[in-house]
Amino acid sequence: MKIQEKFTVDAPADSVWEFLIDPERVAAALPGAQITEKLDDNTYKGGMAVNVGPLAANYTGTVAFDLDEEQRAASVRARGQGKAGMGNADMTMTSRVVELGPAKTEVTVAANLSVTGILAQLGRGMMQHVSKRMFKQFTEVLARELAP
Amino acid sequence: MADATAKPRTSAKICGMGHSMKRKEDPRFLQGKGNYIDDHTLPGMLWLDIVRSPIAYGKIVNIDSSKALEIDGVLAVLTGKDLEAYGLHWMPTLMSDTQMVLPTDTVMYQAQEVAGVIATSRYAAADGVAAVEVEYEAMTPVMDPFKALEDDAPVLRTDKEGQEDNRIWHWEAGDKEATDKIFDEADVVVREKMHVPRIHVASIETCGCLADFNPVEGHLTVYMTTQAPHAIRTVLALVAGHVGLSEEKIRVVSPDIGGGFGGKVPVYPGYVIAIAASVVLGKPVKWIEDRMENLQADSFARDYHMDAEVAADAGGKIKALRIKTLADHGYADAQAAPSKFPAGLFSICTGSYDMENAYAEVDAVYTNKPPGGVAYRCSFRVTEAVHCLERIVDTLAHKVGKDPATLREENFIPKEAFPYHSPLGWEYDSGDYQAAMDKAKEMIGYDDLRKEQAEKRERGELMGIGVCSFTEVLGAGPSKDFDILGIKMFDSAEVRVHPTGKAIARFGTKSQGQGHETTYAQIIAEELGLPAAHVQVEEGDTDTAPYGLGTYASRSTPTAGAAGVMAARKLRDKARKIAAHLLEVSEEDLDWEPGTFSVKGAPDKSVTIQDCAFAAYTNLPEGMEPGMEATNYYDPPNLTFPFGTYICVVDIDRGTGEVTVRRFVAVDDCGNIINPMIVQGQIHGGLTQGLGPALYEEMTYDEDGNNQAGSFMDYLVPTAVETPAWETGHTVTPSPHHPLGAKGVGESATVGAPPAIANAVVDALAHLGVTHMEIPIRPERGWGALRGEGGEGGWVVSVMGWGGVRASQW
Amino acid sequence: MIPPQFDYHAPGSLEEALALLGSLDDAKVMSGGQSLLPMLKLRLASPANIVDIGRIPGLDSISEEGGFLRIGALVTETALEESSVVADRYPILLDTARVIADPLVRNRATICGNVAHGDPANDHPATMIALGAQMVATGPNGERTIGVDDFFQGLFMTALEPGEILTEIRIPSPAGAAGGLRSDSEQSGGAYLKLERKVGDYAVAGVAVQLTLDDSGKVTRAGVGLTNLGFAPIRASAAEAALTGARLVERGGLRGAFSKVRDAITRAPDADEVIAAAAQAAADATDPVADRRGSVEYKRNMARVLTGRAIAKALARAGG
Amino acid sequence: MARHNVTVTVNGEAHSREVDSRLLLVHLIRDELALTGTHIGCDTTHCGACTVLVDGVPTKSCTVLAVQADGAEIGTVEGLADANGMSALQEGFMQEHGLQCGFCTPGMLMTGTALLARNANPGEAEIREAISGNLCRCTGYVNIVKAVEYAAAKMAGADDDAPAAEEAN
Repeated sequence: MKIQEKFTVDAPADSVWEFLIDPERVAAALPGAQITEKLDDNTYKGGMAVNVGPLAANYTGTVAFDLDEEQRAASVRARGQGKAGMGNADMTMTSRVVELGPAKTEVTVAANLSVTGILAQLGRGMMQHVSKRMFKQFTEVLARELAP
Repeated sequence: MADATAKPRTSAKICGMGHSMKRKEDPRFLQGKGNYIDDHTLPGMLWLDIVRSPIAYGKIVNIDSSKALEIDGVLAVLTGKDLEAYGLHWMPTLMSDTQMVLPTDTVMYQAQEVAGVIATSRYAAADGVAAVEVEYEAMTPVMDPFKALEDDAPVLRTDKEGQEDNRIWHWEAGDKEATDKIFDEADVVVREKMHVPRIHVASIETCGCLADFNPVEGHLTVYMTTQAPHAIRTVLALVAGHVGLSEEKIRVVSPDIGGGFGGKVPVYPGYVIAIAASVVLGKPVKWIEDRMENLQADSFARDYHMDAEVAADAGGKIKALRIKTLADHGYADAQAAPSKFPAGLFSICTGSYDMENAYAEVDAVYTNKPPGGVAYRCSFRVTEAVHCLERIVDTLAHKVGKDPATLREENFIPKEAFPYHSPLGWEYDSGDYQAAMDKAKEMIGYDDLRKEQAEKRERGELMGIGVCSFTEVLGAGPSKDFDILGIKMFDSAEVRVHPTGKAIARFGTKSQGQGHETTYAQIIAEELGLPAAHVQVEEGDTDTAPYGLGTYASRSTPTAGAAGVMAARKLRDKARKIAAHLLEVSEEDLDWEPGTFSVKGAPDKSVTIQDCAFAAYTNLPEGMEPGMEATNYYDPPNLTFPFGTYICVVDIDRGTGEVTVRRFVAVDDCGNIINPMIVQGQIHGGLTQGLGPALYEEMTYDEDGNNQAGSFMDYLVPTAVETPAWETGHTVTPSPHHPLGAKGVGESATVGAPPAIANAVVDALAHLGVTHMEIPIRPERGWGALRGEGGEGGWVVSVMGWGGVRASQW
Repeated sequence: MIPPQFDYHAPGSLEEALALLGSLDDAKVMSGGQSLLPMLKLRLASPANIVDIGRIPGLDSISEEGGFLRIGALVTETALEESSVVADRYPILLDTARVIADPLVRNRATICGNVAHGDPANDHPATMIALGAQMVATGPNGERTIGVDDFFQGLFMTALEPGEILTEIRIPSPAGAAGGLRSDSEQSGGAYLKLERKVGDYAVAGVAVQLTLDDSGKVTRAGVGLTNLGFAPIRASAAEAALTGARLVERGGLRGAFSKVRDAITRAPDADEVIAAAAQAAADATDPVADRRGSVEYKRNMARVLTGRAIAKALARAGG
Repeated sequence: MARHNVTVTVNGEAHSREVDSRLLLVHLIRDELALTGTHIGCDTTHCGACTVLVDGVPTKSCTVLAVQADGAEIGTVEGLADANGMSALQEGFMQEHGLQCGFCTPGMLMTGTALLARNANPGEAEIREAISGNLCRCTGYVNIVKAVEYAAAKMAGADDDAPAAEEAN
């Protein structure tokens, strides 16, 4: 499943970039996500709880960052394993930060999400809705946090 | 020899061939007294439930059973490593490929068995499954069979020595050079690419077993949902012989089966895990699949990607056929096909038409899908062959501007040409294709429908008429060609008449709803003149039934049915000797009317078959072996070739693309008919299982290997509302080589219905430039075709190719 | 498929139920259980407690009073189908109930459960949107009424608080008294249309339309709700706006006697254009995802096709 | 995990069991009461093989908890025949060949029995709609429809017979 989004934030490019490469802040902006342990400079252990009504899916796994400071491009690979045979989730997300003005920044995100298991079997449509929604929430938090 | 159109030879009391005898098995099924696998329990019985892979391809990093084992009632968790210790972690498929029972390091498809949890109840076992933690390192699965053949595709079966790519085998039939030459010189060539999609038998009962190993005697009894108990026992002995389970210590019992359709022929890992668990724990272990396991892990059917071409003259006379096929077998070639026929009987693809030459080839590949594929209500790839031919013949008719029925009639093999030798090597036993076509056209009112269609088209309404004139090949088969794992595909019957004139007949086949208890009794009644009500039929217990290869591919009547006839005839011959003895005449002086020997010219001097049976135990002629029992192992001299013409009328909703089957007439010719009621029922069921893949059913996967039709939410089995009121008729062209002139019927309708329906939909849209629709024809596909209607500039949207919608110039 | 462990509670009164919801951790309300139990069996949900409201007396009534059709929490789809007041005056509800799952499921499934589940694939939400229904939630602090537009908040998400139970749905009675919901001055009619892959399936697309016309044939109120075409059940506001105020049928001074001269009533000259515009507006309001039920493009188009047909059917029922 | 005392009357006979909260009604019937005529086919309320009557209402027993049925009258396929033999509907299935493998048959019979109880003379479309929650893979439904029609006709005939018999007196 591919997700492509582009949005602008009323904040300087530097602060947007700092936000995007800070695992703790990114996790805080994603409902259900948490970082539990730092493995090395670029790799963290974490968890993701997705709750949709009565439906609950919990993933634990690792997040690895690969940063290109010069291009302001961050590549994140998150791999999680679901509890109780729920299957796996594997996301590669590349975000790019482009300065549009002193307090105007464009962020483009291309994500490739691969989910396996029962959720992907029964709820492919639902997953698309949920990931779109989560992405929207993330950008809202980002905009709010960085708002002048 | 009875003829269904003629009066039955036997009285209603005897109820031999041609009587619509009510089924002997019905009272127990109607009163909740059937005995299906999940109805079995044994003292101390444990439950197996299976941990399955959520991913399609990847390495197993770790299996942690500790939390599962803490659950009250969970006794053990079996993994591939545990089975490896016994050398039981791999098993052969019926097609001489190999597959894992449980993996030791790699999973190859979603829902693959990963570990078995043994517990004291269904509920505890399910909790145990949820508590086993398996860590995987996922790899990118190969889901597209075409990509599986590309150079950069990973080699999936690294376990197989010498396997350097994902090819399994290449098969071909016919004279390629001669066929190509005809194509080069032909007036007209038409071509369609088509996919007969991956589907599932979806019998309402899932699979399961109850394995009961007696550690004291070293004896194993397995009650299991199998269509082929004897073959399964042999396979089990081959798999587990080295741990002491030799064939005489294994008893396989196939109880009442809630639908098989080919899906209950293979050995699934669950059976083997249950057996292993019973052996390890020394207790009976039951395993019953749930529906999602059944749909996601058990053998699929079909999945043939075909590129078909027909060469013809300008008038539409077919000259040659050429088909190139890619077969997606998933992780392993687990077909249940005869050994020498890796592509099954696909070479029946020249069908009902007389042509000069043909060439067909099939390449089989591995992908990360469950292994298969089974002959789902189909005599080994006949469905694929018939769909391909019957669809492209319509394309030809369209191209040369002929009515599809007319084009078929002009190409039929004439009835005087039988026995007919097809270009791909079959000897068709008998046929009268025009008779079936005439009857179907008359029943449905073909000419009036064409007028109605023309009027509706004027008004912009979409109505289509689809024709299919198929020829099947059944009854595998003659031992010179047909075997499974080396075992010849004969079948068997054993008939014993008791002193009081009642009989038991045992067969090597296994009914799954076909009504063998009734039809076999009628066969014995026909031959011996005993009332069918007095003939008890038994199948499915390897300790009592004679060895046979089982029930699938419509082979029961052609093989075991024939064996029953031959065994009964042996008894009749013996009875004649006894009758001569009792009546004190010579055998030549006796007349036989079903049930009675009488003295020629003195009909009041007679004895009944029951008298003879009593005498066989009480008053024998000198030197005669006592008893009234005979066995026959029947090796058919040829296959049988049933045929028929189906005509279907559909209406299409212009706005949504929804297809409604308004009428469907099926005229079948399956030779002489044993029980017309049962034959009609078989056709109704087969038609519905043809309707499913034509309009609704398909097993698909996303790019990550997730099954997208893994429950009845998405695997769309037709209900009574979608299913039309089938109309059936028949013609009778007896098989010259079957002792009853019967041909077998269980599968014709599954084979013939999909192209009839697809042809009707294409016919409804043909004026818009549509030449082909992939099945299942979901509303969106029809709508996609409609969308381009009226498009200016010569472009219309056609639904073609392998599943896709593409714009094509018309 | 075996549900995970949970504790089952069967309160005998609403008070008891609310007290249980207040005191138990991770409790889920169950009425017919036809959505919840399959989720449990698939182990997609695993609440620690289930509070079965099925034994609470007084919640199974369906009645028309106080200007509302009032549907209690335990009214089953079958009861709705068998209700004469529904058949006579709310045919859109009958349309909806009849296409939900299958008759056996409908014997246990409840309308309130269908709505409270918050699944945009469920059929009643769109109809409730078209009808402008009100949801009565009962919680520890008593009853509150939530308008349908505030009720559905997303996939499986509603305005119900964890301690609340959807105890009643109130549907405003259409103007007028009898049959085709007409009065001297107004008449109304509605329809629900659903495209499904086969009987019992969730909708590829579903459209509910409820129209009220004045005696000049002008639409005074239009409700258009959409099923399974987005993250939540959708109100197609632009479609409603396109219909509202439009004169769709010619009346010709037939006040008070519509039923007798129905044949004389004709579609207004530009009605087809208005309907087409409304149908397109409904399609534009959708936000579907591609899945086995169809592509985004197909689903949008089906929203359009079904909206057009539902409007026509609603008009016919309104006596137009 | 809570356990509950459940009493159900099945085919006229009362049974009490202590069950877990999560025990499904179909497992109470099959595993605890050993009435195995009721089957399990799909687990997701699609196939109807598990259909029983709960207080006369046809219900998919795989999607009802046993505790929910506490106090209910339950009818299963085992209760359809009586001392006079099979019911008109069971007879209809036999006469019209409305079953093949027999696995869906108990569910079909229970749905059909309930249909005939509320509609003595259903038309073909009504029958097809009524059984649309019961999947059959063998018969193609044609003969199931005929079986219900057979039963309806027979039951109507039986009613007709009754006054005729009185007249004869």
